Amino acid sequence: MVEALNKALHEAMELDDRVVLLGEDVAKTGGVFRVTAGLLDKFGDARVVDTPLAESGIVGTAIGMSIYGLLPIVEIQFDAFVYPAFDQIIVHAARYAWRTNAELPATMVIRIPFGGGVRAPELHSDSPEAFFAHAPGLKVVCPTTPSDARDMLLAAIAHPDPVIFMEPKRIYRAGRQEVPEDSAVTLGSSNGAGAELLSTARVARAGEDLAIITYGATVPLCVEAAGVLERQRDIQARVVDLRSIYPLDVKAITSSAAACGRALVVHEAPRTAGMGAEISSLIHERVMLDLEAPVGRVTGFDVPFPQFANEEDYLPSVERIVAGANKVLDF
Amino acid sequence: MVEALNKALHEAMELDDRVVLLGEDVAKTGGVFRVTAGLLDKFGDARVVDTPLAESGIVGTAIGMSIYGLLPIVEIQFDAFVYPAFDQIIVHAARYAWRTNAELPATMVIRIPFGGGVRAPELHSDSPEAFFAHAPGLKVVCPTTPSDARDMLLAAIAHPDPVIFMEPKRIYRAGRQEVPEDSAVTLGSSNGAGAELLSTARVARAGEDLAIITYGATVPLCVEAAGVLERQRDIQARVVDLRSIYPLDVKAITSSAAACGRALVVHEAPRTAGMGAEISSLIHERVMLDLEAPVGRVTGFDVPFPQFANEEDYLPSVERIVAGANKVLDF
Amino acid sequence: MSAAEVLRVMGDGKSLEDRAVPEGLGEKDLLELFRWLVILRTFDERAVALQRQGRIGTYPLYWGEEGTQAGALYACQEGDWVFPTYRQNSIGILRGVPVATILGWIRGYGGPAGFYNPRDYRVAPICVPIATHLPHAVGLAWAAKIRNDGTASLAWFGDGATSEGDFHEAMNFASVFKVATVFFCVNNQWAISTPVTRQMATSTIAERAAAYNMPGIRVDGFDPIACWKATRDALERGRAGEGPTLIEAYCYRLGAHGTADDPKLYRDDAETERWRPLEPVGRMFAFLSRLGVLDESTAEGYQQEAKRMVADGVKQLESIEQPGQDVLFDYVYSSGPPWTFQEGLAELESMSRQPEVEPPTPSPGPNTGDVEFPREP
Amino acid sequence: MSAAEVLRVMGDGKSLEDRAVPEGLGEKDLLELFRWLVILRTFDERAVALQRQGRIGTYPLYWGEEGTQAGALYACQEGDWVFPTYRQNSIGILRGVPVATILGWIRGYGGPAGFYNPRDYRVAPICVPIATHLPHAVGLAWAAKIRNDGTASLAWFGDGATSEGDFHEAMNFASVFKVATVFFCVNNQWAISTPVTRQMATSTIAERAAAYNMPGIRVDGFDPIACWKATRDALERGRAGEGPTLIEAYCYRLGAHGTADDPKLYRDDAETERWRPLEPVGRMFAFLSRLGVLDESTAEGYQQEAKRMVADGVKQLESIEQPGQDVLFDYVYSSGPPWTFQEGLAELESMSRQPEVEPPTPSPGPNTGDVEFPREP
Ligand SMILES: Cc1ncc(C[n+]2csc(CCOP(=O)(O)OP(=O)(O)O)c2C)c(N)n1
Ligand SMILES: Cc1ncc(C[n+]2csc(CCOP(=O)(O)OP(=O)(O)O)c2C)c(N)n1
Ligand SMILES: [Mg+2]
Ligand SMILES: [Mg+2]
Repeated sequence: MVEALNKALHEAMELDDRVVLLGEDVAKTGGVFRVTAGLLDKFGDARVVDTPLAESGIVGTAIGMSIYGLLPIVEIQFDAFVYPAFDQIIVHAARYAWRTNAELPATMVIRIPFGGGVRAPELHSDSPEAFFAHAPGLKVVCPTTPSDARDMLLAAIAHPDPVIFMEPKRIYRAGRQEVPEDSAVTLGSSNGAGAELLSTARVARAGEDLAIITYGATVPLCVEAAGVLERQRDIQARVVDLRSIYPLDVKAITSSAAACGRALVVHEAPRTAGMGAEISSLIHERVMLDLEAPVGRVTGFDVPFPQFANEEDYLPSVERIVAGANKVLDF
Repeated sequence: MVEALNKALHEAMELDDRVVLLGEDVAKTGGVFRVTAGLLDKFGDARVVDTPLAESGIVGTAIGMSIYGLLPIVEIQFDAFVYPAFDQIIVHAARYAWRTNAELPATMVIRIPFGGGVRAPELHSDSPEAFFAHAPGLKVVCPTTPSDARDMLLAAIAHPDPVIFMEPKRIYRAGRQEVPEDSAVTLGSSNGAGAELLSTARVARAGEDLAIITYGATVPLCVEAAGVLERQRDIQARVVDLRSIYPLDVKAITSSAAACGRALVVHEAPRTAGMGAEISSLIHERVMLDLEAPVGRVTGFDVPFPQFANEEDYLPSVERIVAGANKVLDF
Repeated sequence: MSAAEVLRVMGDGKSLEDRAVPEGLGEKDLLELFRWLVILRTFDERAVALQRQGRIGTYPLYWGEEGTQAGALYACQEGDWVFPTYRQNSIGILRGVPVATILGWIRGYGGPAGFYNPRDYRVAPICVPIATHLPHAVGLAWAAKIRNDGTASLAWFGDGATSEGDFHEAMNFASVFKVATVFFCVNNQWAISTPVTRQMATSTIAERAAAYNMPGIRVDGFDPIACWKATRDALERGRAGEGPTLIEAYCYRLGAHGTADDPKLYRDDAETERWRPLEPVGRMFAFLSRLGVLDESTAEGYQQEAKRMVADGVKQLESIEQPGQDVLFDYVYSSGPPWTFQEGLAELESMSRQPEVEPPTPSPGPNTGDVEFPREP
Repeated sequence: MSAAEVLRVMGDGKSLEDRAVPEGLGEKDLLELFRWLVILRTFDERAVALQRQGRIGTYPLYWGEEGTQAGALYACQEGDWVFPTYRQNSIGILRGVPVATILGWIRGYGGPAGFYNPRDYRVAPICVPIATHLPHAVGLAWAAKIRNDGTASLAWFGDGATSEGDFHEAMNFASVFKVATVFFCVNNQWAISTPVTRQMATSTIAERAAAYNMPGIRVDGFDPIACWKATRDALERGRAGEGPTLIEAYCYRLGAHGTADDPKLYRDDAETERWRPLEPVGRMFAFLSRLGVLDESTAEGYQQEAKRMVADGVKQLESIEQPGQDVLFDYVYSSGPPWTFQEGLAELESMSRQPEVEPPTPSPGPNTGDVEFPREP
């Protein structure tokens, strides 16, 4: 996925000289995850900028650049370090269109490598996506495959509204082979070819017995769990990779749940007021009569992400997903 | 309610000289809502402090005071101005116990007047409670009656863990008559008489046909809506005033929903990933078979709180609550 | 000039002597600048009256601070962007924003009845949360620098705002990237009830520029010409690639924090009265009269014109209908509404519409800062 | 002393000459301070080795910065609180925190295997997010001032940390309320790959103290005695009620940012090598030898003792079991677990437990900053 993201950035910066990159250690080293590698050399230090260490300042100045008419892409180094910028994101990036009769949205992409599973120190493994989904005015998306990563990043850059671009860092290095070919995404237009990627879910595995709804690093785990369910009890689970966290693809979610009659939501973030709650509510509200069982949730716990020796205890595992699925199936 | 809160602060500061008050304009003027009136004169400017205008600094220094052993109470002037302090709250206040083997929790109360309905300028009407409910390590509570306001504030001050104390500013001036008598709340002990107030719901109106679950300024509206339902269609709605937003009183919620067979959740905050989603999920997960209809939600919309001329369009009204109830009843 | 020294051009006709009008400000400019002052003053006084009549909401008056606004703006080129706070709420009218739109905003209207397109006027939306607009001003000038087009930015903010982290981060970014931003601090010595002496340990705000290797200039905030001069110099510096400047316009908040605030609770009227004679409108009139540039009847003409302008705006405001329910949803995204909005609007449209509640008639009394709080009966 | 001048006591035996040992630091103190340096150095080198062996996680080494840590801590009274970052990860062992607990933390252990009770040692938890601990240090000293008990606080932070808003807010609160906090900035000239010259427009960090009317002192960060002296003076000032002090310990980050970082990507090894001879341990040994205070065998003795201490800690660490699943829930609240925890734990206990995955063997290669990133095969 890292290569795909890097490729998308190269393409976007080539295509449109309004695109600029800001962040901590993004230029000289190409970012702590190397997503921005090579861009400084190619596009120069006016457009690829190592900023001072100040997240609110980074997002805040990016908003100013956006007002001017540039297309800033911000990298937040790690998930929990987005919190100092929370105010600028919630209060300004999210509300600039609203304050300007939609004439001057704070067009920008905020890239956030997120989630656990990489044995990182404290505060390098948070999953803050629900905070952004609850803050009106943002688009929140999360790719899972390298192909989606590239296309969605290009679509996000082309999107007029601010996009929180969640990157599941645990699968950064997965699936290198799939680096996608060029597509027809055009920058500077909301009708770019990739726009629908920013609001529609994808079926990661077909099935008619149970809908497993998830996003990010848990998608491959859910696919694996689906394999276990098939082997163990001949259940065909459909895995829905949401891609868009806000807005949710309510049609894909409810139709999958209704078609299967049973649904399970999986994510890493803490359970209470997480995306699982929203998805579960949407399903019950709309298709309860089609359900054979309440929607299940397999999520992180309502605790701080643990020190990494215990992160496997926190993270939804294939076993926990299978257990959650069995609970729904055996209701 | 203002008088009740003010009374509680007087009592707490009298009882325990570790209690200190920090905030913008809390001392000389007694706060923009007068909740801290009279405290400067009585307890002096070492304990009642007008701070510089810096929310992160206020919460951050309060954490330091708490480490020392004081009991700081912070006032955030208006809801949306808590966002600059979000990082300190999420990353430090919420995780200090976790980082110290629960030996040194960041004991403190953060008071936040919140919500709309007072015709205030932009960013003076937000409902940020779900952000805090999703951030592990905090208690989040919200009183609705003057009596609860006093008792819960005293209990919050006595509570060892950090408490986000949401004050529904729209009903600040309601119910003056009910100012409560002294109770036996003791500071500095987690077993104070009021502790259970911080985790249990209250039945604001009895009924067996529909459970309306809510908190804060919408509680009286739900009670009013229940009156309408009684008059219009002889329905007895039970109104559950949550008081505790985290943790939710799952027993009160699910038993009310199960007893009535129908439930509706009401809050002002935007819908997506709000508390309504969590409550709806909890009910479906646990007592779906007892339900005659999916749980309904009447909430704010997924938009920035509007400019105040249109705030009545945003806020759940009695009419919208009744309509939401009818939808659940007529399912 | 030491950090504590204050740049001043206009005397007060008594102990403070007049200085030479700085180069670049001809007679026409002086008159135009005065005309701007009059427009701002007229708007401000009318807005207070409208608030008292319950026709607009809580209003953050700026009586006395007209010079910090007009002086600084007059120094800008048309293409320069300015970033106002609630205290510079009507600065836009000097760049062509309709008076009715500003009044609409204060009346609590959203959508085009209360907001404008900032690009049309190079005036950012009025910023309510303290200091958060400062990084925007920096980002804008930084972008202009990347594009090498000579656009500068100017942001107003208060003494209280300097305590926020965003002030620091903005000042730091601006100085590291040497962008053409003017940080225009209106030190009116009060942040609601908190005096500037409790806000910081330095005796001036200007000296804080040292932390950013940035010039810090102190001017008399009641002197529009001094404000112009400092801003003009700062903009030139910025455009020459020499980076940002911090200007401290030292003055005094002569009015309440807003129409809901009662300063008697926290400060002495006598102190306010000592500062009042220095207010810019009367003082500039006297100064220009001493120079022989302005006479009573010209000033009167300006006033009539300003009154008409504001009166027309008020009339226009009254002709504007309260925005419909769709205003909640219409402008949140520029990329088209998500399905959640369609459902929300449908829910709303099935309700009987609540008529707009008029802003409550304010009663003097308990201090409620930003909000005209509905009183219990 | 000008802001750019650097306080230094120890020479380098070549061009930098020795100065007089400051008053208050007797021979016993000098030896003890040196002993502390040796302990820190020993821990640091052992930790790097443990990381290379995959026995602990990513480790933020501090090789060369021992003087900024030991010197400052030695100036504190036992009751003073110190606030470390990840870079001062093992400072606690000089106050009695078990070596195994520090190593446990770096191994990714939570609960008592990785955390301690700060009150027992007046050492705050190791702070990972940049600059966020600075207001805590201020609040602590402020509380002590309210209680009038003479406790001071000291916080370490890096050059990069000065860019964060929390740095500014903490400095401002400290100066407004005149609290006894020492802001000890270790200017090692790098924030991961970003040089201090891109972090700020001033040429020193010390001069930024002016914005808070606070003294800003520059010391040689490779000189533990200078660090001691500046800190001791600052603490005395603070205790005398004269407020906070900013100390800039000017040095250089001789090692990588952490064990996952490859500085070759962004800086020239030759520069690093120019600074290396100034590192504190060898330099203090030579200095004390020149003074006749320390000889080879005493130093050797310290080293043996430190090695034993660390080795014992490692042994203890190896005897500690990985925390059980309950560690996720056990310490989040001190008021008893909410029902959500009981349900979570029950869910977890019904699973077969995953054995701990060993930290991956690090491969030199792409720069991954804070994280030892699992490589694809
Ligand atoms: C982040 C934030 N915190 C608090 C407030 C509430 N508030 C509004 S104005 C004000 C005082 C501002 O003082 P100053 O910066 O000096 O500007 P002035 O009002 O004097 O123009 C405060 C605290 C706010 N608007 N934003
Ligand atoms: C709020 C926050 N943002 C980003 C990071 C990631 N990060 C860890 S260390 C570091 C550089 C810190 O540099 P400096 O303050 O100079 O301290 P040093 O590492 O040199 O000791 C960064 C950016 C973080 N830990 N916290
Ligand atoms: Mg002010
Ligand atoms: Mg550094």
